[in-house]
Amino acid sequence: MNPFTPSAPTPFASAPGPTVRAVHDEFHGDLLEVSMGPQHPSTHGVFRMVATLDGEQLVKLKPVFGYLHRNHEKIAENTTYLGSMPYTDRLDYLCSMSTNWAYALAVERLAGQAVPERAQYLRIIMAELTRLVNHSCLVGFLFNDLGTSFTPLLYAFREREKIIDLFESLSGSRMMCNYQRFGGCRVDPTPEWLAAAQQLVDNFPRFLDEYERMLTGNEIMLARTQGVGRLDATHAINAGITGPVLRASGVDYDLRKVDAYGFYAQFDFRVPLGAHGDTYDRYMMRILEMRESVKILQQAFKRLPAGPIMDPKAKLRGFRPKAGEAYGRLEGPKGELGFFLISDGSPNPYRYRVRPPSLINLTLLEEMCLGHTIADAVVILGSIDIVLGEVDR
Amino acid sequence: METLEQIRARLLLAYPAAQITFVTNPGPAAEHSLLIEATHAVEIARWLRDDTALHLDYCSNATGVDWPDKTITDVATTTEPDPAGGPAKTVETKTTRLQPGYLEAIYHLYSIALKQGPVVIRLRTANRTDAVTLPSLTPIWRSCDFQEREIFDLYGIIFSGHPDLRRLLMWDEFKDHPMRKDYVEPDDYEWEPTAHGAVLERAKPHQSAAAAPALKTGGTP
Amino acid sequence: MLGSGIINGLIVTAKNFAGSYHDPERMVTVEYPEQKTVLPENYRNFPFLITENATDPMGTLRCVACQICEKECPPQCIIIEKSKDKKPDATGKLQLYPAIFGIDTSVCMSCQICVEVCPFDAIKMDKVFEIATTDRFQDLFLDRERLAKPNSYYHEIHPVEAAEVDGRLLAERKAAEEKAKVAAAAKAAAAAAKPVVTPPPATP
Amino acid sequence: MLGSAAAAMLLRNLIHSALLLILSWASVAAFYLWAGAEFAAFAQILVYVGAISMVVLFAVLLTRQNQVADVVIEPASRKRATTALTVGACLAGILSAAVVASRFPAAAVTAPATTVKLIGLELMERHGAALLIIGVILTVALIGATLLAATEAKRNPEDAP
Amino acid sequence: MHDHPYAFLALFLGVAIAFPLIMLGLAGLWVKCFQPAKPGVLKNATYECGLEATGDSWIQFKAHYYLYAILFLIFDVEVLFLLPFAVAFTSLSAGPLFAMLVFILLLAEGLVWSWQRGYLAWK
Amino acid sequence: MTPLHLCLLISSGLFCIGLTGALARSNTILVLLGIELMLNAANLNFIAFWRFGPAPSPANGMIFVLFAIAVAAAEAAVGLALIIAVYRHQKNIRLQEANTLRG
Amino acid sequence: MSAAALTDSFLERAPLALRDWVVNFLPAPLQWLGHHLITIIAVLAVFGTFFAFTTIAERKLLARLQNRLGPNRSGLPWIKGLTLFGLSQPFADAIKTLTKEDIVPAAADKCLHFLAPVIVVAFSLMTFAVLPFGRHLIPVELDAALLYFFAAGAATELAIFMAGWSSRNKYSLLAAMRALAQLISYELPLILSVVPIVLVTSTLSTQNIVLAQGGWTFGFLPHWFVFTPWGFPAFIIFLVAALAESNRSPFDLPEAESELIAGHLTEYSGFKYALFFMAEYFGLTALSGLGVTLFLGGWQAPIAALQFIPSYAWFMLKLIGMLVFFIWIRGTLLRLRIDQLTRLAWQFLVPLALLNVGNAAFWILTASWSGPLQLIRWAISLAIIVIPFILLGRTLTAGYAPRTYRYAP
Amino acid sequence: MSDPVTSPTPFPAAGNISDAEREDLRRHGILMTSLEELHNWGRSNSIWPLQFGLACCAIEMIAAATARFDIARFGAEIFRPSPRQADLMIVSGTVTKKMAPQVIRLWNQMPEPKYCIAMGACAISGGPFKQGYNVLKGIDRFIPVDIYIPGCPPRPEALLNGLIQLQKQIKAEQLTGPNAARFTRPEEPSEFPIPAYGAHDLVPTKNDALWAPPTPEAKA
Ligand code: SF4
Ligand code: SF4
Ligand code: SF4
Repeated sequence: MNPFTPSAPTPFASAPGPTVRAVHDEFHGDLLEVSMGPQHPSTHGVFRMVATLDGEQLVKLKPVFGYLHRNHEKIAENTTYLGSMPYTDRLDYLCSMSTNWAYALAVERLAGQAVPERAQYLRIIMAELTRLVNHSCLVGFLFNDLGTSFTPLLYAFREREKIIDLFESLSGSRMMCNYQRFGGCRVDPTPEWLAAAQQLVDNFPRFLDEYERMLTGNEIMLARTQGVGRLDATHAINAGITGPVLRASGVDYDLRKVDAYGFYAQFDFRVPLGAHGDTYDRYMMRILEMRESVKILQQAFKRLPAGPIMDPKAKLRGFRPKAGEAYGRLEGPKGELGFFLISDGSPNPYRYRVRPPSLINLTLLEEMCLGHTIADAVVILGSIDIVLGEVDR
Repeated sequence: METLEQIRARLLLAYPAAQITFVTNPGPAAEHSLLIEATHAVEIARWLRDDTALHLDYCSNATGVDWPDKTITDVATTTEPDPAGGPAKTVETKTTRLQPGYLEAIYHLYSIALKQGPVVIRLRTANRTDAVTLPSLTPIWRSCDFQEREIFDLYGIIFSGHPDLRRLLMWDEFKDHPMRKDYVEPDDYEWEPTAHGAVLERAKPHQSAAAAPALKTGGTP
Repeated sequence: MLGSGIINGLIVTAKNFAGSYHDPERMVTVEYPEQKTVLPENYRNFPFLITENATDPMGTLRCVACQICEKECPPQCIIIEKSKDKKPDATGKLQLYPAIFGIDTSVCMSCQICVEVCPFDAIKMDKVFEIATTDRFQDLFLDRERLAKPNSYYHEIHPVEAAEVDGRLLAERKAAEEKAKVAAAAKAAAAAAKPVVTPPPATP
Repeated sequence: MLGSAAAAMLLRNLIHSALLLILSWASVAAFYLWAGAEFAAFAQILVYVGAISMVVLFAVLLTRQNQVADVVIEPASRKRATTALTVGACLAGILSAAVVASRFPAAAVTAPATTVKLIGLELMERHGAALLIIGVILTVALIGATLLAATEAKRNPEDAP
Repeated sequence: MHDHPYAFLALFLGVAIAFPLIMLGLAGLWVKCFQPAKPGVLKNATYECGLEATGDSWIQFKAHYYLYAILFLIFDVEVLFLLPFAVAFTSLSAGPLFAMLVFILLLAEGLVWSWQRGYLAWK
Repeated sequence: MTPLHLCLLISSGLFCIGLTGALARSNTILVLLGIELMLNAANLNFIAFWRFGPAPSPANGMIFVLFAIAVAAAEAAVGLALIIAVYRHQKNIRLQEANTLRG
Repeated sequence: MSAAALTDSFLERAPLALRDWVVNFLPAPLQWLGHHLITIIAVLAVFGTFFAFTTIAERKLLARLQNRLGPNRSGLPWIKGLTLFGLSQPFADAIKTLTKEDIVPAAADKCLHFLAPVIVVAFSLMTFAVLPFGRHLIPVELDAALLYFFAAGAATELAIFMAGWSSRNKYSLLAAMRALAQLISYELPLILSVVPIVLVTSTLSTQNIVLAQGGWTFGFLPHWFVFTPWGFPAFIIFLVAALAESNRSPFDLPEAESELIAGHLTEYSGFKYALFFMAEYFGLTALSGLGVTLFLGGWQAPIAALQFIPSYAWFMLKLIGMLVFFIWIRGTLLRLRIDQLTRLAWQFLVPLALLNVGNAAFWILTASWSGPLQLIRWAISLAIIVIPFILLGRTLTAGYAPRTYRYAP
Repeated sequence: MSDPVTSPTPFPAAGNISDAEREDLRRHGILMTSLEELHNWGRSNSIWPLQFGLACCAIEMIAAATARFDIARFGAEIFRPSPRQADLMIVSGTVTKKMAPQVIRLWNQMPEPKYCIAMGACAISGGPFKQGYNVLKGIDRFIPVDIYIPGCPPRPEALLNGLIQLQKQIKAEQLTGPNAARFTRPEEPSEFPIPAYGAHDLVPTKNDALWAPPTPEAKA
């Protein structure tokens, strides 16, 4: 089902500037301009929202970016292609594996580099494990924003540690895996590693069940999230929102299906879709996607072929793709993660651009928050799932 | 999906006055693009979005690129008949000309409705100094909002028609556009024990005293 | 009914509470300074330089100051200055050695690229992470002396990898010796002079 | 009690005034306690400190805009203040003189043993009608006050942010 | 001085107030002896997430729950009558019981009324 | 002086302060609070006569105080609601200007 | 009293005897003063320590809920290698906060900023005065003790308002308003939940209420009010309201971290902050104590055979049980929004509490029913409360339900 | 302490007490030292960090608070969101120039005694991002740092290790005497100037009173 109808009115054709929703008002008071962030317990880093409040209600909300602008693109344009790989770890520091892959994907497109089958499978395994990490952490953080005293977050991190341990024993670092290379992967996992990973994946639904039992049916949770931060499909598409946030609004768009990059076409998994586009749907999208990821992982472990993990023609040093440009994108845990590269034939990319899902998913933050209370704004932000390393780069 | 040439043809039918150039991409990815002249950009973009066959309802990526001025050396070979009557001499005249630089905004368009794409369109400014205005595509695709602000911030392209064109990443008092190729970074490398290469150049003035102790720790065995 | 979801939540937390006393799956705390998690073989923190011989670390650095790692290091945190003279390396070839080799660990991003690009297996990743300090300038710039660690240490922290590397080096050395022998024989046959420089034995 | 009441009436800062008044109400309660009227004392605290104070604070916070311009300096209001002061002082003099001058029949030496139960019985058995009237008054007050406070205000255009 | 029935409460209040004061005094003493207070313009500036505080927070506040405050006030008074009634309940005759019933119903009606009008819903 | 005298003196003092405040201040909230103070003074008298007066009835004074408190509460609720209603139209809580109020 | 009471009488009276013994050393005219002062200081000392251990217990229990260990290595100064399981942690915190610099923001209302923590501690302490800790241990017996308790409790939220408003910080101001909203919403259900007990016991005195809960059916079914069809709902309402009154999760809106930084505490540092912290725990303990007194039989032993354990020990045990429950709640639940908070109070708790008053009245009026009528009495009584509970619960959660999801074709 | 030459070391190294210091100790008397010890014990066991994360390192900081590593064992799990109640600022992540004034302001708003840990390469020196135009090359250019924890990111254990070192440092602090701790000395500043946003860079780019690169003599 596609919500888009060709004759749909142009959303935000007029200036989508500051919109002050007419707040139903009994005692209108002075407006209070409150800054949430950059140092704030629930802006997930150094994000800042300038909220204008009427009582507890938001009448205006302006995001302010750049507090973590680390000049990633500029640095990458002064570094070799390989040298940027560890930097991509630090873009979305919760899911370095899929960011690595997105970059590798773009470079491989740029250079016309092939990737062996086993490496493709390994990439899918890593990406889906990363999705588990990201989504479980996100859900934990979301509940923190909802006001639990860390318990769900800590349970989530307990599970995350297990996956992180896997990453560490494979790639050497807990968070900054630096695992993908142009034309393959860096390390081949041992059979013990694969067995451990498989066991973890098999146990993961148990954790999810417990988690859902604890929180999904909780009345407070339902009341806090259902109907909060509605986002309708037309606006979401127009604002370039991607990933679980888009699918929560009911749009069937998952790059794993659409682009079928890697070997995703060979996997059997479903794409969950929401109907209301509210915070609860966004939360449930994550939970359901984790369940689907588990399915993908189990298939991948079963079918993982033997073979090399690097294309023999791949070059580590002295890598100079031909002049040209390429845009590579994949379905990151947060949405469409793209890399746009222009090569002029030199060892450094001429233009290196990251299409950050976190930043673009924030486009409609204000519209989603208006009319809600300040407490909801925090939750809505949490449900969008941003990571500042990627927002500001 | 239609090829880019077909799209271009249809576009030219719809907007005969518009200048639409086909830009080839020589790399293996072969993602070609359409260069669209600024005056018609908004209409063309709206057409691309609303056209039922294309339905490019989703602008994934908007980015800026800086192409600085280039000196291009043309070698013209002329054959001059030798006045002395000998064999005609080929004379190579080298003329250097300045190819003016420009700033470019590139948009990657996809269709979520029809699950197709990408169509890449690019807009170019006249130069890099004073004529850096391009029409904003935010009214067409809201997703360009932050991205165009970012391009404005980092490249200095002014998007006319953008609802809220402010710096996105740097502070408002900041004067430069740091992603341009000729941007000079602030000199704050006071201490750099491992300076070399490009860093060394910048760190040199500060190095003489500071880095010495670190370097001294080497020594021969 | 209203409240059932809340009671479910309470049951889950109660289970976890009870589990934290008897279930190692749930009680995952590692009491750090006393207990330590076993670092996996692949763990990496900062690079170190391999010396063949623990007694003469500076004399037996494997590094030949080719400066590849310096160039490839993404944040440019390695500094190398070539020596003026040459020393024989593990395979017996006369090589340059680094007169200055420094890594600024306050910049290093532990990316392991230097290790990957080094053609001589001279630089490897260390596992030490308890290096908090009060003095950034004195303690965090590691010079040659502090970077050099014997091969035996490498075997200790990365046994599998080190064995593989040593095997490869041994093969290479054998091949080199063979070649040298052939060359020497050829030379001897030709001139019958000039002694062969024997390499220092590598510490296992 | 008197001091805080007087200060409350004098202070410029409305919040301070309100808080001081709460203090003076609390001390009235203490006075009741001294007099042995336990139930009345706690009732006083509960209603005045716990509830009326809330409404007052809300009212102050909802209408803060003019608090700075609450003028005593303006000639008109200064005149008023002086008149009020004289009236108050005169009345105070007259009343205290009257009190001092009057003789009362001998007071009961011990406090009447009043338990809550007794109050309840008295209240219900003898003042049932009064109770009902109070009930009506309260309900009417409730409805009236909510209606008053909740009537839709016309939003002035310049209020828009 | 003699033992007044409520002297205990007065004393308790005194001690209860003195207790935090003494603790704060101790803290002040420590500051005086060992740890000079170092106030400063920057340090004593109002906190606002690390930014410079802008605007005044003492504004005219909009509170939807003013209606709740009124409700609360009225019901608080009701409780005031309810409590003595409750205490006397077991020894009351039917008439007063009926009076109280009417009293409570009257007020409950007020609650229902405001509920119906939507005043209890936060908008 | 008997305790009764003392009580009455205090209550008359309170009453006068309330009166002065109610008359002197131009802020309607304060006027209302002044009136509350006067009510309190009256309550004080109830208690005083109940406790120290002749031939006390066991609970009468107290019950009167209860009633008075109830009435005071109702008065405060309505009064403050009125002030707020006026304020909303007028953006002003000063007494003098309140009479210029129309719808 | 049973035979066991003979053995316990000494333990029961020991604290009183100790006090009287000390007071004897004072000159006669001052004895009453000493008598009171010793009581007060004893209350302060006991609950001061209790506070300290509550904080560490909370940290450890929360840690365990979250599969952690919690503070466990504070030990003691001067002695190395001792950890004491981290039990000395609160004292370390106390020393630290006592010696921390005290910052008063330049813009703040200095006077109120100073007064707020003092008042909040003072009044949360005051509520202890009427709690019967044991058979003979009650600081002061008041005829209107319950009313006193609520009156004293009302002042604490006022202090929170003062703290928030005087800080002149935006987050604090929002917190102050929330504190007011919370007070006006939950004071009422709290009091109303108690009225049934007053109806049944015909007294406002806490000690008498506890006495009314004495006795057992068959020697092991205690006559606590929580085991009656009107007492249990009242207890639940009381619990919810108590959580809200003491600003505990899920009602900790005034210091909602994820929205308002630290709410009204944002600008408090050093010991003033600790005072607020202390007051929160005092308030929580006092309310738990009241809950124990009213519903859980106060200091009464749960089983007749266990009466030999002194009554104050039972009180403390039940108190600890209540606190553990509160900590458990805190470790599990998420925070309500301010509108939901007021809605829960006014559209759910208040009507339910009012109905419950009627329920109790019914219970009294049918006290004479027995035999099969007794069962009918239970059934009616339960119906009076359960049906509205379900109906009101429906309206409260109308529109909220777990959903099922579809997948892309 | 950022300048190893001019400022005295913050605490005497253990087992390295000079005669003057010993004399000092005697003058203090046993009471003073035990007070000191009590004070230091309290503070070192109750370090409440500011809840404040900048970048990737912050995730590891959070991880240090989670079940696996449990910073609570040291009494340091009370992450306070308001600087007014915090004792320790863990600068965990990249300090950009846009963020630097905020970090410094937060530091200023913390009450004494306060400590600062620079966690990760970025906080120490700008780390991998030091070539960026918007990245501050070390937070110690503006505020004094007590402990540096290198790594990118440092493992949670490394943070715990840093915390233990900080505890040791606190335990060695003195209240009086020539080596008295920073917070006891009236002349030591407790707040630091906040740079302004300039047209190209922060103005000034560093706090000259606080930070100077090492000079050749420092090594000798
Ligand atoms: S690990 Fe990476 S950053 Fe560190 S020295 Fe090696 S190449 Fe450079
Ligand atoms: S470490 Fe390796 S790459 Fe680096 S200079 Fe030495 S030999 Fe060359
Ligand atoms: S040091 Fe490394 S991990 Fe830490 S913030 Fe910087 S880049 Fe991220």
